[in-house]
Amino acid sequence: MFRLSSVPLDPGALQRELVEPRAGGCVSFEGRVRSRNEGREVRGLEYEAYGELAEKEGARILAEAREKFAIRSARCVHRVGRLQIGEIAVWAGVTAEHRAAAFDACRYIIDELKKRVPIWKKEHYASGATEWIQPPAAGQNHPGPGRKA
Amino acid sequence: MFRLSSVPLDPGALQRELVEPRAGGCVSFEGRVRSRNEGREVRGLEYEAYGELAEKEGARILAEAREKFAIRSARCVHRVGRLQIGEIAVWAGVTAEHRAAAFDACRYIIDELKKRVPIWKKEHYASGATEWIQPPAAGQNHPGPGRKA
Amino acid sequence: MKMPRSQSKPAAGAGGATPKRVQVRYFAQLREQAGCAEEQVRTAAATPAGLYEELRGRHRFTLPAGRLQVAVNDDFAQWDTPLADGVSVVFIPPFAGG
Amino acid sequence: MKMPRSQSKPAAGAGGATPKRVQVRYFAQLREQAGCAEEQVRTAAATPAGLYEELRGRHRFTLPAGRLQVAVNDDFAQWDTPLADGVSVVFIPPFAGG
Repeated sequence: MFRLSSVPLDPGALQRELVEPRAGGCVSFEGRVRSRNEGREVRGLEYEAYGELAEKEGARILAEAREKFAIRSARCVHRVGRLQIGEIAVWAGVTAEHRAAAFDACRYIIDELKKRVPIWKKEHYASGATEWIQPPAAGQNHPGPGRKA
Repeated sequence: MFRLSSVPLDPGALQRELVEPRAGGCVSFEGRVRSRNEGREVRGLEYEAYGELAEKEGARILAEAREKFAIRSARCVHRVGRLQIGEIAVWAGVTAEHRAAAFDACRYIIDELKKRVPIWKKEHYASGATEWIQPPAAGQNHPGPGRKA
Repeated sequence: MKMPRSQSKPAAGAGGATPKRVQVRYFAQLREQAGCAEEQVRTAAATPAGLYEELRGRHRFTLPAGRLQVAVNDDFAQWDTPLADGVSVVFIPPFAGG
Repeated sequence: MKMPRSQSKPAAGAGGATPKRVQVRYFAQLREQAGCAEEQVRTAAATPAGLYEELRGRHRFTLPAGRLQVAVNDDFAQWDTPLADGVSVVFIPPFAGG
């Protein structure tokens, strides 16, 4: 299940919802608002989603993960609205009988989410400036998939 | 930091301890006691650790993870004693500025833990039987690293 | 890709480019540049590509279509999909969520 | 690797195999088979390998040394490390924690 949330996420509660007796391993990813990005001091963020399409595309990604990997369940929640430093922006969790599948699927979900789900991020800087963050242009020499946490 | 715990683990609290303003991504792994293993119905588990060596080797693994991957912090806790179905047996969490390193390091830690840290697991079955679980013998044809969650 | 401006006004029957109403929603920098989150547009554009060029002229959007994706009726679509009357269209600027 | 049983008893001065005291701890199935978690052993064994064979005979351990690892003074050690007086030794049966 994929959803957007305008209220703070509770990773403990999200994870407990995934647990069931036959799932041995659970891998989760939490993305938090960082205090610095590309050398600029960040005060807070604003996430704006194209809700209808984000939810459709998010659901497609979770369905793909269930198809590609031997997992038991997967879910992902993304915040929208204003967020403070340290708040959780995105959470993804996967359970599986065996941990390798859980790691692979969780990573797949978050990687695809960033590429495919229309959610925009506006950074608010200590200077007062703001900026809609764009992904690095294709072909530009950037450090690869680990670039943005 | 690696440690053994004889009391139930609280993943929410463990994860909160890792959070700091510059860590954008946190990947965690939770291994829970499954109700079935290799077709047998499991009632509970008992973990026994060679504490002195387990803590040394666990600390070495975390140090290796910090050296190999661009992470900010890593910790891992393993339960000892009697556990019920669904209880968390092992928890590992890693924070990093970028998520790829967090995924790689978390997986490294849990894979190495299973290979190198002397902690024994005794399964208690519904039938009343018990068994010390052994890893698959080297060279035996088993489904690879994802075999045990 | 750019449609002549004259065709962007309702011009019934002109070469099959019958005018239609489409609902356009804007997000992020496009919303800020348009000054609104949503508008109903009467257009003779045959495709989302034509519609974007028309609206880009009107709202002075800074992003070229090549940096965007487009959704029609809340699903990803091709830029050269025929534009039907009554559809909703969203031009999706580059995103970097999460 | 197997030491003659006669050398497993203290036999001071026999070919330099002076008897020593080592503290042996047992875990998991070795603990159950030994019937104790710890014992002090007087041995003339020159290496952990020799000591294990001696104790395997005494406690009827089912696992061959090839399935085990060994720790001396709480760190992994080689089976052919010389065994010093006063060390602690742990024979580590196969584990599958987590």
